[in-house]
Amino acid sequence: MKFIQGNYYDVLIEVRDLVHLCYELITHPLVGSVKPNETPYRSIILKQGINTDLQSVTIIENSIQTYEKFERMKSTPIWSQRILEDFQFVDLKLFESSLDSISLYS
Amino acid sequence: MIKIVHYINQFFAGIGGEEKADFKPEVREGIVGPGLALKTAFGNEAEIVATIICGDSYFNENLEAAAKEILEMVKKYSPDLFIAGPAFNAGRYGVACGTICKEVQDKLGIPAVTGMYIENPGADIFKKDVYILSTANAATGMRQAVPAMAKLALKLANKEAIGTPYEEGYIQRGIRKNIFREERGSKRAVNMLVAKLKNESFETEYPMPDFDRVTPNKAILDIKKTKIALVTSGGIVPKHNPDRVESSSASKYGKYDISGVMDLTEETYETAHGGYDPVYANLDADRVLPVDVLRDMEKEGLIGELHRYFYATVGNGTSVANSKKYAAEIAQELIKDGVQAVILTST
Amino acid sequence: MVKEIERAGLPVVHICTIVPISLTVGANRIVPAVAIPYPLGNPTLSKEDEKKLRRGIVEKALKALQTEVTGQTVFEK
Amino acid sequence: MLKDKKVIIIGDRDGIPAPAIEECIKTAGAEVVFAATECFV
Amino acid sequence: MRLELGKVLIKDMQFGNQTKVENGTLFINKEEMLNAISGDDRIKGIELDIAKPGEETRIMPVKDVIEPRVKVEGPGSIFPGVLGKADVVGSGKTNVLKGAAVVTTGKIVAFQEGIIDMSGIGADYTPFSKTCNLVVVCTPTDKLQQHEHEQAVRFIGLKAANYLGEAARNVVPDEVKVYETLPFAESLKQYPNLPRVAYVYMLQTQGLMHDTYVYGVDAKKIVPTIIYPTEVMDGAILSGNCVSACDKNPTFSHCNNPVIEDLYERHGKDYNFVGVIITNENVTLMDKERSSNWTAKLAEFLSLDAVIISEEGFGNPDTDLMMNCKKISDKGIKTVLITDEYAGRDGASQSLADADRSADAVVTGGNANEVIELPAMKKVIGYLEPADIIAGGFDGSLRPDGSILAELQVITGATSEIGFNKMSATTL
Amino acid sequence: MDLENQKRVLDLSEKYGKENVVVVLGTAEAESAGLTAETVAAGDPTYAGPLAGVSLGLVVYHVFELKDQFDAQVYDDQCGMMEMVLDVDALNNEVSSMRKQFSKF
Repeated sequence: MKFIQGNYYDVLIEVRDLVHLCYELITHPLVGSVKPNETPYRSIILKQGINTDLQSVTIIENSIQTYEKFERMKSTPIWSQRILEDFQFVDLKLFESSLDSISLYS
Repeated sequence: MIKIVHYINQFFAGIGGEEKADFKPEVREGIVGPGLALKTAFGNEAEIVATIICGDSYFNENLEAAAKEILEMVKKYSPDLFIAGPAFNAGRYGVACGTICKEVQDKLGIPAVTGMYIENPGADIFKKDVYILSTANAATGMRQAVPAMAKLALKLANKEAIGTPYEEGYIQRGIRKNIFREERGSKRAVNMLVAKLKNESFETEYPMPDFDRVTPNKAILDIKKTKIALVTSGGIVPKHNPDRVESSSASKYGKYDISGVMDLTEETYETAHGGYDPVYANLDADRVLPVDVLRDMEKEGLIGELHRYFYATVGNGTSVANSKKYAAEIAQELIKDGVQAVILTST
Repeated sequence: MVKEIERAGLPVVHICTIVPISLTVGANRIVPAVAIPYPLGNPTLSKEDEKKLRRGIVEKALKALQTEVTGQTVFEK
Repeated sequence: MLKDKKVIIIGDRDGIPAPAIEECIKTAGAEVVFAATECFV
Repeated sequence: MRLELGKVLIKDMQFGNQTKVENGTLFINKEEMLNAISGDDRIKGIELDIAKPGEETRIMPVKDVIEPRVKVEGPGSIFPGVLGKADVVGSGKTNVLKGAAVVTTGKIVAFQEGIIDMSGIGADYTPFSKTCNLVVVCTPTDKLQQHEHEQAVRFIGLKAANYLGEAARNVVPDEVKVYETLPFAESLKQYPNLPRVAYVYMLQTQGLMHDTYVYGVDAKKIVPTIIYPTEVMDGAILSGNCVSACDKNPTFSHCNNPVIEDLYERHGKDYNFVGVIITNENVTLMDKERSSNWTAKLAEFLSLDAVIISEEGFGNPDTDLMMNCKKISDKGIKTVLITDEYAGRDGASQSLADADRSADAVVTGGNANEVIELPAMKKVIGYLEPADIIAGGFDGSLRPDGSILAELQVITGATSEIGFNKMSATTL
Repeated sequence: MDLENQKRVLDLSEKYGKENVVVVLGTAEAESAGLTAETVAAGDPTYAGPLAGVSLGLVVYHVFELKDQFDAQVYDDQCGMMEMVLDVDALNNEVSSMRKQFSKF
């Protein structure tokens, strides 16, 4: 479990670096329909592998591009505490849903 | 009446060909060269108040200064419309037309139009930003190009709605625009399905990004006599990055002499790539660009020769247009230097 | 990039980590590499072994250059 | 048609070059005032 | 499986003494209806309002839109596994209040989107400006957890549609349409020479506010499976997806899935429409791989010649869409995709987060990022303040005069990925 | 058409009078024959040269059109070979059509 002090983008970049060090994506970085220029929160699950996972690389690179596309249009606003909490909550719920899915086969 | 400033190169101004391509920007009151044809096409609706002439080499070699200078000239006339070219298949003229049109549009807020042959490198670079009328590949297409350009230009000046590339004749800009079609989406999908089943033609509404392919070149017959060059998109550069190749969104590439270099070491080379953890490449750049191994093989006579220069860009964030342009330039130089095969490494 | 060099008439071999990306960008002769931060190396190996590994990949690349291909071909590990 | 006219010849390196046309024109009683061979490629 | 769909055409909606249909008008007894749908102690109060086509009314933030239907004959009830038993539906007779809809609204989280304008330019983009809408506004009790809130509103909406649907039980429909799909073996015998096609129906299944239910089961817990098209018309698939307004499929759209309707149109003429494969859009890559493997396997199992694949949502489902497309194409089965685009406000960015060469026949519902200006409306049902923070809105979106400048994203159903609309996009 | 040559054509037609000047072409391709004919009769269609926007209206022929005017033996020696190779009809048509449209003399 690694907490990245920063925003959605910082998490994506950290994940990309991990992917390049042979970590494998378990969850899709763009999970959920909340757009990357809205929520400052993002949880992504990875697993250590032996070789670079090609699919993970493609997906994380595309995700970063998608993030950049949205951020170019309009950057993430400075939200009020109440909204931030809601974004946290949705991220948590999506994260829990990921954990649920993983526990199905591990 | 709509006031127009027209931009042309030294050739169309009747000043001369390649030998005069270093001609510096100059403004002339009224019409010069192809402006005559535009005048006929515009009739009484618009008037060319000034023509700016600039040599193609001058423009491309002094891109920023030339653009600035020309922008000032345009500003003086405060026109309603700016037209450049048409440039047909003249590459540097095309780049000049595209650059200056974009500048005029962005900085002065004046609508601009140019014309080019679809394979003109300027078309690829600027089609997103500027309306580029699709023309023939040579000046003999002037007669067809000018009326269409004039029509499109007038529409822009009058702020009329611009139709599709097919209707207006401009080069597809790659911009997605919402439209309403005759049938609802599900019906269109069923129609497409039936067409596909019957092997009839259909048109996808969203073409996938370019999957353009190139036919492979012939294999090397005698590798022992072959001059091989190294190219990398992994951003390997001499220590401290003398050319300032950018860590991402590369706007240039580096060309580095490795004659006498047997091994890339931590002290001498590093990576400028921003897309991956640079520690390993910085410790030993051979991990990205295998100079050490190729030198050994050169010594052992397993390859003919390692080319004395290697080329480096960073892959990530580089625009397709830029990377195409660099690669084309690099390839030309390599061929000129007698290189017969290339090893390209990417991270 | 690899495509433009090929288009200009030079046979080119692409050594890269992410084969699918290489396929997407249109390389014709593809040799898979080790990992992104070190496509032609492996820091966990000794210097000698690492160089041996690198030489192996380069040899495969040279072989690829000497092999006639008609379409995109991956020269597997 | 050509008699007593001043003729300008634009020959073509890949077609009929100017000197060849000039030879012909002379037999028609016209004066060649300029002859050039272009390369149209 | 054979379903007779009886359409009771509704042209007007009014509150009245008795809930009934008379001459194309749906009268609603407000008291009775409130009684029928309340009872959830998580909800403090429910208000009902009516919004009709052409009125200067804005509904926001919209959670779901549901069409009132009633099972007149045959097994099961509407919304099986949720309001009734999990009986297999899709046969017999079902009546529909065509032209009426229930719209639920609520501020479940602070950044909610979903706008339906009943007139003006915004009305052109949403299919739900053409229906008479009974709007249900629920006020939650204090400190109600968001997922509890979401669930409560979802159920109240279904109950409301169910209640109104009952009004059509004993009405002779204005129009009856029969849809029939035979068991697979019989269907092959019926049209031995026609190519076999199916519909691959992708459902958003990612977690809170991103879920879809099949017979009451959270669809992220299913593996891809085959269902009869008519099951969908009886409410077998329900939406719990209320994030992406423009390209989610509200329950209304599931029941009226236009791909199913249009595939039936040419069934038996140009092809044999053998059934629907439902699949999900999951959060983990392994799930994505598994589900796409299964859809491709089922497509092969049914010896299909071609499929239409529809997507739901944005971003990671692009990966599911491309995986499905590629794996099905690799089996030699032809594919047509329906998606929408996020090409940026200027339309110049890459539209999808994934791409594959095999995706050579794509229908698009348009660019969700295109900006639109929605005029002020006289009446707002729901809450106007979220305009600033809804997806696709931005600082200053909501102007002092009540008009809204926002991306098409905010409009419910604007870029439908099951092809509900005529909107599309083209390359300029 | 070559910019230098355009200039010469312009100068010579002023010197001798446009009505006295005839241009004879030896062009191999119909398209370039037409363009050259158009240049000297109607003005430079590429608008790059001195004849841009200048309609001289000169009379212009392709050399093949004038076959009858020449000594047969000389013509045969000089042009006979190319006459067999090139598309004479297309060339003659192209040039004569330009002449009919734009020549003023």
